Amino acid sequence: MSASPPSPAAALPSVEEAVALGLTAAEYALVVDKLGRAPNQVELAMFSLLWSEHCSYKHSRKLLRTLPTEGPRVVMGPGENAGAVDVGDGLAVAFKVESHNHPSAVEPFQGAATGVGGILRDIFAIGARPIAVLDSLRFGEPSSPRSRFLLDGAVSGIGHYGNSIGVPTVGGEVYFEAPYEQNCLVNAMALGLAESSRMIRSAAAGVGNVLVLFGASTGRDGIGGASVLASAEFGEADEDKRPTVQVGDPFEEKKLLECSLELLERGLLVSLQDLGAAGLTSSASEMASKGEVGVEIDVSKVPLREADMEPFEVMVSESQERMLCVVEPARVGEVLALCHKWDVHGTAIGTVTDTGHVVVRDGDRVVGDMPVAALVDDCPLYDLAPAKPPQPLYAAPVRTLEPGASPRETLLALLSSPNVASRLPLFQQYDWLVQSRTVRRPAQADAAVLRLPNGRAVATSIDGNGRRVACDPYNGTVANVLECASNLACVGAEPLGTTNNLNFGNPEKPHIAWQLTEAVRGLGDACRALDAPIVGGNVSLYNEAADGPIYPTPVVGMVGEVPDPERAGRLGFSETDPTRPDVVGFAGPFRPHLPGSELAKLRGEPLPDGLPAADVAAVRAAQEAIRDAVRAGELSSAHDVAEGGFLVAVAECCLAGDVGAVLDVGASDDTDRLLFGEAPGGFVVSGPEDAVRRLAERVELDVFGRVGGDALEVTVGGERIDVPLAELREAHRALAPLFP
Amino acid sequence: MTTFGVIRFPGSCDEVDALQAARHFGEAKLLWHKDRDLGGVDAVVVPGGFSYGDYLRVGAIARFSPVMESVAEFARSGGLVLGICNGFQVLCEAGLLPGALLPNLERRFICRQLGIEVVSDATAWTAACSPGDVLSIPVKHTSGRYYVPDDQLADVNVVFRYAHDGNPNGSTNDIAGVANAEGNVVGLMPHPEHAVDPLTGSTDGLKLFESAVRERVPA
Amino acid sequence: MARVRVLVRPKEGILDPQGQAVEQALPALGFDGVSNVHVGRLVELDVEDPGQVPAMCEKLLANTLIEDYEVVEEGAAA
Amino acid sequence: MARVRVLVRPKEGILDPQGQAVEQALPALGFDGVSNVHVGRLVELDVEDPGQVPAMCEKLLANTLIEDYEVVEEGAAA
Ligand SMILES: Nc1ncnc2c1ncn2[C@@H]1O[C@H](COP(=O)(O)OP(=O)(O)O)[C@@H](O)[C@H]1O
Ligand SMILES: [Mg+2]
Repeated sequence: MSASPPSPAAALPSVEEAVALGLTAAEYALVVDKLGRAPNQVELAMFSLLWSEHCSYKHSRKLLRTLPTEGPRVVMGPGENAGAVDVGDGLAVAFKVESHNHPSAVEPFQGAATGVGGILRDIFAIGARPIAVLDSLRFGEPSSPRSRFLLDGAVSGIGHYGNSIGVPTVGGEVYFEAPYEQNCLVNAMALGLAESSRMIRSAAAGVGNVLVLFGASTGRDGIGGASVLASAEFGEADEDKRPTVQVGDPFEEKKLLECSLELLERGLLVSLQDLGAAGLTSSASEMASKGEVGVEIDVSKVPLREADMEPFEVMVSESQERMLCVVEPARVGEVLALCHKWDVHGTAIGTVTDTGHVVVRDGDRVVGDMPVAALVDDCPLYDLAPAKPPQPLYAAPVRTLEPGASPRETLLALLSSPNVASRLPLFQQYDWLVQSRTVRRPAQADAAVLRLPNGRAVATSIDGNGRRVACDPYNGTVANVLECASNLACVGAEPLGTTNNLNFGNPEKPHIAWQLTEAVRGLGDACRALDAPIVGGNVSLYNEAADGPIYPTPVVGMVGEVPDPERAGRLGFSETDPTRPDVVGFAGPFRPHLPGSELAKLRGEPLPDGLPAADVAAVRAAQEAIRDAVRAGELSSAHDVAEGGFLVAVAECCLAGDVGAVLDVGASDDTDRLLFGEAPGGFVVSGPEDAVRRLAERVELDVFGRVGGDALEVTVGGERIDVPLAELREAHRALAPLFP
Repeated sequence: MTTFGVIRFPGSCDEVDALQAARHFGEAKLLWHKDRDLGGVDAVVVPGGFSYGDYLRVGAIARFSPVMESVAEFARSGGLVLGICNGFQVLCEAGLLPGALLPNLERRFICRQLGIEVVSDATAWTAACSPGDVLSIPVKHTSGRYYVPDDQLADVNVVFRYAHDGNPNGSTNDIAGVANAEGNVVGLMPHPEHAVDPLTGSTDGLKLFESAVRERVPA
Repeated sequence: MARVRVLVRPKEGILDPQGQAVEQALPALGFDGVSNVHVGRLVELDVEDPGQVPAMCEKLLANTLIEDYEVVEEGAAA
Repeated sequence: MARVRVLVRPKEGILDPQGQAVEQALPALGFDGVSNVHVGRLVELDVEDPGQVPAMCEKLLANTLIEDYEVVEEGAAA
């Protein structure tokens, strides 16, 4: 440990400055203790970032340790840049979700674009070629101009980056709820494909090896971003805290991606790491920590976009589109030559040492010297103090549907509700087909299906209704996991692994701590029950504004296996032979309830305190029955019941297939609950009568009618609802005007 | 055996898809943007994507790459050249095809499967089609609005039009693709290389690659 | 070194959807009395020989089929 | 009616990939001695009250988080 401060012994920053950078006074004291002296500016900047919530997970790490992370198909679990699962024949699919909420709230286009750029780097940092992006978005109600501005910007930004870099955006989700008005959520998930034997880790190794930085030059982007952006609550008076917005350059990243993969293919790298939050600081320290070595970096060698940057600025800059690799000295020439081939700047900026320290030099001067362990491992982890709030945290939604609406009016209102209406106006701005893998694209099926070079396919979906979780953090999170797995089941996929993004408010508040604790418990229990281990994820806390926290939003992404892509399921009804129409079945242990549902929202009802618990084992059994029937090619369509309930699901099947249906659902003592209630575990299926009846041997199932015609006709308890397809379609188009 | 060469610029996105599509009918290899040598290929595909980031103006910088100088020569001597999407934009910028591609009227990226009608089968890349055929092929672009000044419109060798009111970008006269006067150079905004497999969409795009092969082996 | 500004604008008669979008958005924000809005490109550069700039425009900076350009010298580069 | 020109350019220090691309392309075309290239947007409009233009820039024409703007009056609109 170096007891004397590195030269020059300029005035050392004060504890007040440390606090302004986001450390607590106690944390600052701990830094002094670990260093054996007060940190200088470079060191303080680096500690403040690595000890920020974003990098240290200090309020969530203990909870995350409770999650199931192991399974027979897991190739890489949490801890690396992305997790990965085995998909057979020596291939692995890597995947991870990450948030870019706060940058997107400041500048939605660039915030969302750089969010996509960041998650893609995590994928190719482990040596996988990115093959798909999914986006999970939350905004305030579209009636608000700010929400429309954020929506438009975020969607354009995601498209801009993904389309330009040649990675298809194959799925996603969007919800509109008032609590996201000030704090929008922009989460992006990516999948990548790798030969398992070629995957690379980030641990630095080999004393004397060289650190090569390659990609874009370094500017003052996002300085202080990780600590200020990720830990401060947003308020009105935040103007002066705004950091420089990071501008994404997908062209640079495309070159970086190809260059990285070719470097790996040629076996030129010892380890590889992307530069994300906290830039060089976190990538170098984490590489050193994982490899249990030291590193020495000379900031004067880092190519700069702006002259006169201070050493600490170089170390914490969040300039996009950069990677750091460890290379044996003899291969440095080849590495730089390959960088040159791709018109990517590559520069040797340091070495791997045996000191166990991160040493920062500026030419001859040592400007920072810290033990790796202090930076990476010694940040205190905090226990949460969860307490269920005594009163409701969230205001009742604004009523948009008058009481007494008929089932027909209710159906149309639900179909045009922003949370249910067709997402086509969003996803047609995304290239969903580049790379020629997309077997099921958005709106064709509940999960996207991508074929693999080994003749099989993977399915992927991302889900996370926050309102449910606001009603009941445990059961709501379980429902999100079940929904994601149900989406996979409908295309015939079995879950292989899960990723998640925990978007919550300020965990230092007991009621947020309670939401977070319960949600993580639900996430773990549900993933255990489904044998869908968690291979990675991300946590975004402090999503609060003056008017309160966001809905607690654990977003769940899964990847599943589809043995035969030819048989991947579809959600739309089809009419192949009108003389022998498909029958429509309703399957699963579905126990619908209205409180907390989309209909309850339209009616302006307050969120209930608690949701009924799902029978997870029964839902899993139903998923397996549906999956097997789809895989056997027995069904024409399968679609899980989600927001809006049974009748909305049927209408979606009609719209996707451009064909009507005639159903008689029998009598009910509570028509609204039957038609529009929500719960996990319900599936609308269609197919030849004998096939649908066979499914009834494995799962509760009612045959309600048949496919055909150009209207949805439903008889319920003697009452008839009859809506032409054109009218359903018109209602379903409700988001189109948001993209003029 | 026909050998296709598919150019790879930094920023190309659909070059591997084009390679796979071409391999249904012949051999195919990538041509690097910094190489002048076309490696003796029989036909060149200038693929989709965002060459050199498409900064400044779509296709503007790529046209000056070393490989494009050779492609221009190849085209002028009768070589078969197909420009898809960004490739079409590059060929227009390079003056190998008439006109220019402007931002979509709706100003947004649009990705959609649609019908394009074959107007002319008298080109190297449509010989296997018949006029009036409607091919199901996807488009995906932000700048696909075909434009030529009115006084040059009559001279344009139109090869494809967007069928039945499907014009996604505001192109003049629904023009989706054009050829040079000789018919050896064709450019279009839709992506035939993404319509070569029933599993991922349709197979109608194969017709273009098949045409190029047929062209080389006159019946 | 001279600082030079190149203004590139859509040729007259060519639909300019970006200009139209701006023109339509302004009244909604409370700005009236605006018309004839066009959106183009601004390229600024330091150049040793400003006499070369028109040639740069013809070759690269503008597509003269669809765009007009105007070169403005701003004096010596800072 | 006055004709007004608004020049919108990337703020100093903000990444300008377009400017970089042009700067790199020019030497390859035989134009040397060019540096400090930036690409921005040009908005031209006829406006009754030119005094309103800065407000329009703040609200719509420029993204002031990442762009600077400059308003140039061109005299009476044609
Ligand atoms: N909610 C979570 N569940 C499981 N793993 C998580 C979660 N959040 C973060 N992780 C894991 O912690 C590690 C650090 O995450 P992060 O800081 O986001 O990495 P990066 O800097 O590479 O983006 C990763 O391996 C990630 O998968
Ligand atoms: Mg990473």
